[in-house]
Amino acid sequence: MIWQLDLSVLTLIVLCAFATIMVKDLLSAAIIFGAYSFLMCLLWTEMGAVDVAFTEASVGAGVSTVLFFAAIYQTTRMVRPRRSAQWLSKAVGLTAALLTGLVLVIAEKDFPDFGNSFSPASLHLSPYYITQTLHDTNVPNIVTSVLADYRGFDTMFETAVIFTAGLAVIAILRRIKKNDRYELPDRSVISEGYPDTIIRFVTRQIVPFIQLFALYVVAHGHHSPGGGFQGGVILGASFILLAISYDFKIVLGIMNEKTNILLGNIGVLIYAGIGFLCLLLGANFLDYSMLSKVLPATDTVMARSHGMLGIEIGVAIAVMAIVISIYLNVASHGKYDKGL
Amino acid sequence: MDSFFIAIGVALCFLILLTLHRAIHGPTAIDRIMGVNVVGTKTTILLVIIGTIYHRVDMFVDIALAYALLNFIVTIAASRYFHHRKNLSSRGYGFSYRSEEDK
Amino acid sequence: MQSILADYNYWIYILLMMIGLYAMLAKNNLVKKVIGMSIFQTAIIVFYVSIGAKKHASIPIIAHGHGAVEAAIDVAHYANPLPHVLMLTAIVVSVGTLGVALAICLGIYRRYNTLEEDDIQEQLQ
Amino acid sequence: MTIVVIVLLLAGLIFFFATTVGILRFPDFYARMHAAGKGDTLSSLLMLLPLALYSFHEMNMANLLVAVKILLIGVFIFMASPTATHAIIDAGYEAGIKPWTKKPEEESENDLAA
Repeated sequence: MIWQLDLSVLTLIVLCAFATIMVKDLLSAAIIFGAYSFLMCLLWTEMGAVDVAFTEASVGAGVSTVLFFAAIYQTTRMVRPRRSAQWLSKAVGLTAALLTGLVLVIAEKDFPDFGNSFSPASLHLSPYYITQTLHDTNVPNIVTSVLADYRGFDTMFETAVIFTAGLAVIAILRRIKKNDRYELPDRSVISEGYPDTIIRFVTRQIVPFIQLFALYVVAHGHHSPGGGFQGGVILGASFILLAISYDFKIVLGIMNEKTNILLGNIGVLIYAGIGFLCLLLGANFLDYSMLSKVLPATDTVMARSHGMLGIEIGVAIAVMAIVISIYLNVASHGKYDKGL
Repeated sequence: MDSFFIAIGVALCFLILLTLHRAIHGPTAIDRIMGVNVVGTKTTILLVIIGTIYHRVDMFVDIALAYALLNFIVTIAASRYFHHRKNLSSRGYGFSYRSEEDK
Repeated sequence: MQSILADYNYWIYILLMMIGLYAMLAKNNLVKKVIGMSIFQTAIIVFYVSIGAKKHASIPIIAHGHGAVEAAIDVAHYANPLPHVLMLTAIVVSVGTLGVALAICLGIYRRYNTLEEDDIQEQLQ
Repeated sequence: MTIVVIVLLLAGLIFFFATTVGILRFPDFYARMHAAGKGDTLSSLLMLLPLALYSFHEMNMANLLVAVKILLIGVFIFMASPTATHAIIDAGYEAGIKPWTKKPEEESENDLAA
């Protein structure tokens, strides 16, 4: 942690949060929320949580703010105060917020100091992870090894949660007309979309770099911040950029509904399949050390590293498919005809 | 040298504060988009500076690279909104422009 | 100064939580409520990551120069990785919850043609 | 080399400051965008260059890679930032913002008539 930056960034964050809530226009609120997410990423980096910062960077810049824009585009920008009893709702909200704050301030007295190396949270489990990760798994990034190996079961269900969220969005929004179900767009015709050559050209140049970078992030997650979640979100964001600046239909041509659901399934299946493979080889579920029997020229330590890589790839595929699917549904109001 | 980098970082934070004034108070939504775009660029620089302070730039540079690549998705998406809905500031409630725009 | 520094992160997380809770309860617009929910989520993430921070600690990636792998690893030299792991997945899951929440907002708008809470209640009665 | 790093960083900071002053003080949206688009791109390059130089203080392959990556950030900012500026100005034009003129409108019309 760097306390000078800590103080300044936190102050900026509170400013942004206040402004987001107080501004009288939904589009402006979403824009300021984008700045809020930038500052959040700075805060994580400054506290040393690089993987969290990477996730926030890819999610905040690539997906969540754009989702807000898409939703506002499909609905309305207006905000209207309550017609009746406005003071009542304000009073209820303020009382609840103040009570929560009071309880938390009282509880805050017992917290360990910020930056204390001997706080109870840092004493029990994490020293083992920090000292043993190189010995056990040969992966220097402790966050990746804990995410994919020590707590792999947890992460599997997180992936399942994201998959369920994608299914829920489709179930809520999707409207299928009879005639558009099998009508695939003609890829050579680019009709609608951003009618601007400059933006299209730059997008065409930059999207391959984004996708290449995303693959690098997935593959290099063992040695630097990154991993399946971040890489998947960046891959999804590249398709979102294509949908915004080129054409909605062109993304539908590459990643249509069927492909999306299939890829989401495949991602979760890769994860669970590696787990079951370990089970078949006689180890516990998701205990990758037994994979050395199948993988050529690996000992039990390197097998764990390779198993993690497989899992990260599964997570990346699932997250990419679900992010694209959520965006396509929200941006087109479930009709898949035209979007933001 | 480290304290110099920290000073640069704090100065950039101060400049972000000034830019946020435009992002928060900006008369129109487009001024806000501009403010957020500038905050994004400063964030990219600050990430590299924080990496330099930690002496582990090789670990932080990926995050900054991600921002450099993804930062303009937000801007493009926000300005794309104005191609479809050409009103600059939200007018009074009850003005329905869905019917006129959709068809 | 020392006491401010020791508690500043916790104060901010309490403040952010209050802002988010107020927005979720008092705002009339559904998208504003969703934004409040996101702020509430980030407040919790601030809390977790602050607990894992250590003074004079580096990032939780072991520096492995050539030949330095076998050197003893000092626990106090690396930040606590466990909260980072939990919060990393929380952020990605928050995209999922955000998508579902916005989808529900869009569904409500499709049916009632408004995003304001009192209008919806009026039409429900 | 340290002096070069310090000088370039300070120069970048000054340009950032100028950008911010421009964003805050210019009278209308297009003028502000002018300051934001150009100043931001130049000053980010001015700050990334010394940071790359500083990370390359020890000559080896890993440091070279980091320096190249930092310069790559500069390249992408050079591609993305002007495009973003263009998109915002386009949006402002589409939304119908009138450019600011120094004189009040009726006066300039009189000028044209005369």
